[in-house]
Amino acid sequence: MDVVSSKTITVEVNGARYEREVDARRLLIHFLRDDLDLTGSHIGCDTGNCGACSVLVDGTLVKSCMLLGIQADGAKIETVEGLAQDGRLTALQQSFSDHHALQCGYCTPGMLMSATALLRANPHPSELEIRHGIQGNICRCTGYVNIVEAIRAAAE
Amino acid sequence: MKVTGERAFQAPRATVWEVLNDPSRLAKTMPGVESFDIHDDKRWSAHVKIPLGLGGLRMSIDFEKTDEREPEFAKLHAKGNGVGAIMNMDTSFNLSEAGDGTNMQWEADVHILGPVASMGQRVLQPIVSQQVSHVLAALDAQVREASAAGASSEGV
Amino acid sequence: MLLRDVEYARPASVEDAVRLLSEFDGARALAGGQTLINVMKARAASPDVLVDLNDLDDLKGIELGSDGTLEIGAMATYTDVMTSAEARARPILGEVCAQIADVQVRNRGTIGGNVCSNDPTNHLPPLLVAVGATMTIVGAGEERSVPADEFFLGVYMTAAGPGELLTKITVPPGKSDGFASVTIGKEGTCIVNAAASLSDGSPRVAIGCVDAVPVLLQPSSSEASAVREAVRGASLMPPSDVHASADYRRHLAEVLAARAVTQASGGK
Amino acid sequence: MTETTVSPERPLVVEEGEEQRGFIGQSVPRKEDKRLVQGEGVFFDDVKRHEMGFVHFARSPYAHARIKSVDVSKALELDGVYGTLTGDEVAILTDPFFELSTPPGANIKDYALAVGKVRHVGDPVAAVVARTRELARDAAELVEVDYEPLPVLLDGEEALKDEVVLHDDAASNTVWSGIFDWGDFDAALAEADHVVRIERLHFDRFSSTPLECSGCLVEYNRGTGQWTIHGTHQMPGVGAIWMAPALRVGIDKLRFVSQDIGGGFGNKITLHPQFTACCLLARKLNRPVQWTEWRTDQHTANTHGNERTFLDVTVPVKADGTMLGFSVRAIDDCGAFPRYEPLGCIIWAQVTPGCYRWRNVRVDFTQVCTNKSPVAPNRGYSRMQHLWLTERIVDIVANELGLDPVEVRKRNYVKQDEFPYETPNGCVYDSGDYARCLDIALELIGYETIEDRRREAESRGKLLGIGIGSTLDSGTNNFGQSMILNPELQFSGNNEVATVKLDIFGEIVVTLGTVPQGQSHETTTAQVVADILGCSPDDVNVRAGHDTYWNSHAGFSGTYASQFAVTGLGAVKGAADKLAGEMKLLASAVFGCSPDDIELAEGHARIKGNPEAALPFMALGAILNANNAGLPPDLDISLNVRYVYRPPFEKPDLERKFGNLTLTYATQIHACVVEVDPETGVYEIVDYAAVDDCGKRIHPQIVEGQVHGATAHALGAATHEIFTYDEEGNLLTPNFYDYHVPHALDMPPMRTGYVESESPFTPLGAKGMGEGGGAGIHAMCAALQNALGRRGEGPIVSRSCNPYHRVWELLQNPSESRKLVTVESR
Repeated sequence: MDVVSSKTITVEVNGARYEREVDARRLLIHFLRDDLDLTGSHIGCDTGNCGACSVLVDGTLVKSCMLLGIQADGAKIETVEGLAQDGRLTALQQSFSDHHALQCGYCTPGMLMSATALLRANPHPSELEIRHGIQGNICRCTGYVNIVEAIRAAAE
Repeated sequence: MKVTGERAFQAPRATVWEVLNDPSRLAKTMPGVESFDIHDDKRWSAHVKIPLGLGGLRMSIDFEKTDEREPEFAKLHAKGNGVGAIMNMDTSFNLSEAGDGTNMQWEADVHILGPVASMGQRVLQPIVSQQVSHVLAALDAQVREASAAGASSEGV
Repeated sequence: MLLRDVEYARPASVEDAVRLLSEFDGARALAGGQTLINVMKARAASPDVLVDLNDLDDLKGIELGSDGTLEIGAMATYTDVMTSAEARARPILGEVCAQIADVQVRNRGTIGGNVCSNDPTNHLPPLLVAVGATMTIVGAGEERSVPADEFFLGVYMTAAGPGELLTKITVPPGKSDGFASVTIGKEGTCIVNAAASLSDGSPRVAIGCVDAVPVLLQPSSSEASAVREAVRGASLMPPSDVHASADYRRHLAEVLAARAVTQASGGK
Repeated sequence: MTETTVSPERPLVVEEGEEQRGFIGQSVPRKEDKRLVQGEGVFFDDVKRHEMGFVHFARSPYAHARIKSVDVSKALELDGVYGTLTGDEVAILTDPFFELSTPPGANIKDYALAVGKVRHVGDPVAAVVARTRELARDAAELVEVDYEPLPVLLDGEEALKDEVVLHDDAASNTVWSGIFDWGDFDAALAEADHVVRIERLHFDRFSSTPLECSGCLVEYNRGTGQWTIHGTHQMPGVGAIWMAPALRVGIDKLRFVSQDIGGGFGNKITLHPQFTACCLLARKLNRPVQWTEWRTDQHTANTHGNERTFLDVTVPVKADGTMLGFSVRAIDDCGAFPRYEPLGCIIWAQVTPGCYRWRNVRVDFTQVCTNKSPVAPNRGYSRMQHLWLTERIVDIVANELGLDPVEVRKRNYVKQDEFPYETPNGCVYDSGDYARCLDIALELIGYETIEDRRREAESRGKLLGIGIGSTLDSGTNNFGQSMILNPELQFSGNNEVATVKLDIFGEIVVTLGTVPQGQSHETTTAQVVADILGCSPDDVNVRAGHDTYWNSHAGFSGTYASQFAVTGLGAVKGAADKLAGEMKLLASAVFGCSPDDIELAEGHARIKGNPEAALPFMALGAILNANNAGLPPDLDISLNVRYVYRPPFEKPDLERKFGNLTLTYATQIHACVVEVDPETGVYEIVDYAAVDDCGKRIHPQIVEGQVHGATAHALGAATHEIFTYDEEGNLLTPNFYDYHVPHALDMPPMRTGYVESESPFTPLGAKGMGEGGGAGIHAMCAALQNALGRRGEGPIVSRSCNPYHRVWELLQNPSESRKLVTVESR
C-alpha cells in the first residue's frame, strides 16, 4: 500500500486485455480515448453532468470522467465499441436507428450504455423508468422523444 | 462583495495598532500561511494554502498599506494570485478607545475572479465569513500575546 | 477538465487509510469522487494525495439492528441504500437517495462522501440532521460518535477533521419522515430543501441550501403555521445566486418546511 | 483494438408488387447510423497524429483589462512544453480579421489572441503547446500576465453612453445602427382606435450549447505551405474567407476536413480566431497541434446567442382587433467582438411582420459591444428574437384589450390564399397555412376542454395557462442583405455545390459542400439521387462530412440557416439530373437510339418498352472509364458532374432597405399548457403540441427529429438556460453545473402534426426547417402570462427566460410588471 504518482495497470475492455502505465491524475475517459484509442466514448462537459462518457465498470454504469484511470486497475470495462458482436447490432442499437433516436450521434455511445444497463436491470421499464434511466445523459439534438421510443421498442 | 464588522479587544489602542502594523504578526493571522516576506514597512507578501474542505487553495498575496493615520485608521490593499481564484481586496479599520480596551470597526471590499467565483457563488459568502472569523480569532491571539509581552516589559 | 499532479494510494484497511490521511496534510479521502473529482477538474482546490477508500469493504455494509436502528457504512452508495431491504426500515432514506442526480452518480456516489463534502445544496445533510442520525468518526487510534446536528461545521467542513475518517452513520428507528425540495429542473440541484421527522414526538425540521450548514428547527407543533413561524424565527440569511434571491430562498424555506412536516405526519 | 467487420447493409424492404415509389418522402434507414451506434464515428478529437502537441489557451480572469506584459518564460521551462504563442506575435504575423460593419464597427481590431487588451472573461491571451493535455494546462497556468483592470461594461443600454469603451480603435461601443421604416406608421397611429405601448421587453442571453465542444487538429506542410484543419467549423467557405487574408495566404492553403460533428446550432461558425492561432502554432512548431475546447471554455469564451432589448414598443390597433403595425427601438448586445455580426442587424428583417398582415413597421436598431462572450448565429439567429417580439406584442395586446389570443391571431395571420405574400420590406413568403397549423395544434392539446382543466387545476391549487407560439423559419439567405448593412460589401445571393459520379465499377459516389452535424445529409442526399438515377439509396455512396480537397464547395458552403433541403439538395438534384442525362446519352450511343428512348430504372439504363435491352450502371462506368474506343468523338460526357446550385435572388434596394432576403419560409405553430404552483413559482408543462409546415418532407422522421430537438432548445431557453454575469464580469453559469439544459425528465409529453405547403421556389418543393423551434419560447411566455393572470390584471411576462424565481417575483407584485404597459383608447 504505497503512495504513487503513476502505476502500470491492467484492464480488460470489451474482452481485450490492456496493460499500460497511467498517471494518477489521468481520468478514465482520457485513458480510454487517448491511451487505448477507444474513441467511442465521448466528453461533453467538465462537471460530470452530461453522461457522454458513460461506460460499464464491472457491470456497473458509471461516468468515466469521474473515475481516475488508476482506479480501474483490474476492472472489466464495457464501452459502446463492445456492444455489437462481429458487426451484428444489438436490439438497442438497431432500434435507435429504426426510431431515429440519434442525429449527430455524439451522445449516442453514452446513451446506449445507459439504456443497456437499464434493460439488463429492468427488461420492461415504463416510460418514466426509461426517462429516469437516461436522466444522466444529456442530448441536445433529439429532445429525447425518439430515444425513449427506441428503448421502449427494444424492451419488447 | 462587502464584508464589515466590529471587534473589541482587551488591550490598549497602541498595542492593537502595533499588531495591525507589524507584518510578521499580521502574517500569522492568515489562514494556512506557509511563508511570508516583508519588503518594507508598507509592503509585504505571503504564500498561503487556504484550507477549503475539499483541498487547499494555494495563493500568493501581496499586501500594501495604502493609507494610515496613527493610531486610529489604516487601509490595506491585497492582491491574491492563485489558480483557483484571483482576489483583489481593500480593507480598512478604525480603532477607537473604549475604556482600557479598544474597539475596532473594519470593512473589506473583496473582488474574486476565476473558477471559485463563477462556480462558487452559493458558497462564497459562507467561505469568506469562515475565513474572516479565523483571521479575527488569530488577531485576538496576537493582540493578547503583544499586550502580555508589553505588560511584562513595562513590568520590568 | 485536466487535473493537477496528485499522488494516489488505495489502502486495504481503515487503519491504513487513517494513517495515510494523518501522514500527509494535503491528503483527502476519495470515496465515490462524484464531487471531489469535479472540484479537482476546475482546479479550484486541489488535494496533494488521494486516499482511495474503495477497497474498504467493511465500510460498505447496511445493517438493521434488532431495535430497528440502521447502521449504514460510509462507503455505501446511494444505489445500495435505494436497493437495500434493511434500509427500508426507514424508507425516507431510499426515497431521497433516489432523487440525487442520476443513475451513474448514484452507482458511485457514497453516503459518507455526500455528508463529508457537505456542499450546502446536498440532500443528505439536512435529512440526517432531521432524523437525528449519529456519525462515527475514526481518528488516530480512537473512535468517537458525533450527532448529526454537531457534525456539520461549515462549507465543505465537518467534524471529521484532517487525518480522520467517517466510518458509519447510525439512524434511529422511525417512520414519520418527510422531505421536500425545489430543484433546478426535475431532480436537479436543490435550490432549497427541507427534511422533517416526527419520530420522537415533537417535529424536527432541518433546512438545507440556506446556510453553510443545515439549520435545525424544533417547531412547537406540526401545524403548518407553527412550522412557518419557526422558520421565520430563525431569521435566515440565505445566499443569493443565479437560481434564487435570498428572499426567494427564505420564502421557499417556509413553504418546504411546512410541506416536509405535512408529509412526515402522513399528509399528502 | 476491435476489428471492423463490414456487415451487409440492411436490405431496403420495398413493398412487393407495388410499383417502386420514389424514395423522397419515405423515412428510409439512416446511412449515418451504422457507424454512430457502434462508436465508430470520427469526431475531431478522435483524430491522432504522431508527436502531436496539445494546445491550451491561457485565458483572462478579468472581463476588461489592459495587458501590460505577458511572460511565457516559466511556461517554456516546464518539461514537456513544445512552445507558446502570444498576442504580440499574432499582431505581427497576421492582419486583423476583416469586419463586415461600417464605421465605427469597421474599425474594431480582432485578432486570434488578445492584443493590448482583454475584453471578456476567458479572452485567450496566450497559447501553450505541450506533450500531454495535462501538461499544456499546467504550462498555461505558468504564463504570467500583468493586467491593469478597467471598468466593466455588462449592459447594452449602458454601452450606448460610451463612457466605458471596449475598442479604442472604434472609439465607440456601437457596432452598427440604422432605421428601418416601411409602410406609413404615423398614418397607422392616427387611424388606430387603441394604441398599446410596452416600455420594455428583453430577450435573454442563452446558447444551444452543442454537446461536442469545438476544436481542431491542424497540420502544416512546410513544403507546400498547406494547412489541413480537422475541425468542427460549420461554414468552412466563410471561415476560409476570414482566415486566409488574416494569415496572408491564398484561400486554397486552408483545407478544412471533418467527418462527424457533435451538433453545432450556429455555435461553430465563428471559430476563425481559435483556428488561426492553431495554424500559427502548427507552422511555428513544425508539428501537428490539437486544441480541444472544454465545456467551461465554450460557455465563457466561445459563443452565445444574441441578447436583445426592445424599448418603447408602440402598437396601433383597430377596434375589431386588426393590428396595423408596430414601432420599436431595439438594442442588440453582441458581446466583446462582432464576429458574424453585425449580420444579426438585418437577418431579423427576413421575418419583419412575423406571421401577420400588418403593413406599417418602424424599427430603430442598434448593436453594441459589452464585456461578455462574443455572439454567434445560434439556432433561430436574430429571427427568433424578432418573432418573440411579434408574439409578445400579439399576446399583450390581446391580454390588455380583452381579445382572445386565438381569434386575434386568426384575424391577423397572413391568409392561405394570399401566398406568395410580399411583406412590407419586400420579402416573399412562398407558401403556408398558418390558421390551419394553429387549429391542428389546438386540437392536439385538447383546447376545447381548457376551461374545465383550468377549474380542475385550481381545485389542486394550481394555475393552468395555455400559450401559442407561431414562428417562421426563413431558410436560404440572400447574402445581399449584408449590403443593406454595409453597401461596400461584395456578398450577395447564395450557393452550394455537389458532385455525383458513376465510377468504373458502376458505383455512384456523391460529395457535398455542406458540413452536417446531425442533419442526416448522407441519407436525404441518397434519396434524391436514387429517385433520379432509378436505383436504391443503398447503392448511393455519399462521402461523410466535408473536405475542401473534394473541390465540392463554394463561398457559402456549410450547414447553417435552415438551407440544406434547398441549397444542398438543390445542388445534388442538379448534379444527379446532369449525370442522368449523360448516362442516357452514353446508353443511346451504345444502343444507337435517341437518348429520349432511354430510361433509368432498377440500376440499369434501358430502352423504354424493351427492358431486356438494358445496360447495368457497371457497364456504363466501365465503357467510359476503361473501354471507350469507338465512342462518337463529339460525345462530351465525363459521368463525373460538379453542379453549383444558385437560388434566384436579386440585389436589394439599399435605399429603401427593400428586397427578398430569404427564399423559403417554413412555419411552426406550437401550443403549450402549463400548471404553475403559485406558492413556489415552480411550473410544469402538462401538454405540448408542435405543428410543422416545411413544404415537401423529404424524410418525415428526420423532419420530426428536427422539430423535437428545436423544441427542446426553446423549452430550455424559456425555463432555466441563461447566461448571467456578476458585476465583476464573471459568468455565473459557466458549465452544465449551473447552466441547466433539459434532461430526459424535463421534457414534456410532445405531440406533433404537420402540413405540407410545397414551396413554388425550390427544386423539390421542400423548405429548410431546422431553426423554427423558437416557437417554444413564445408559447411558454404566453402560457405563463395566461396562467398568472385573469384578463387585464395579470402580470406582464416581459422576459424570454422565466425560471421559477422570476415567476414567483411576477406573482408577488403583478403591478410592478404591469407598469410596463399602457393602453390609450380613443
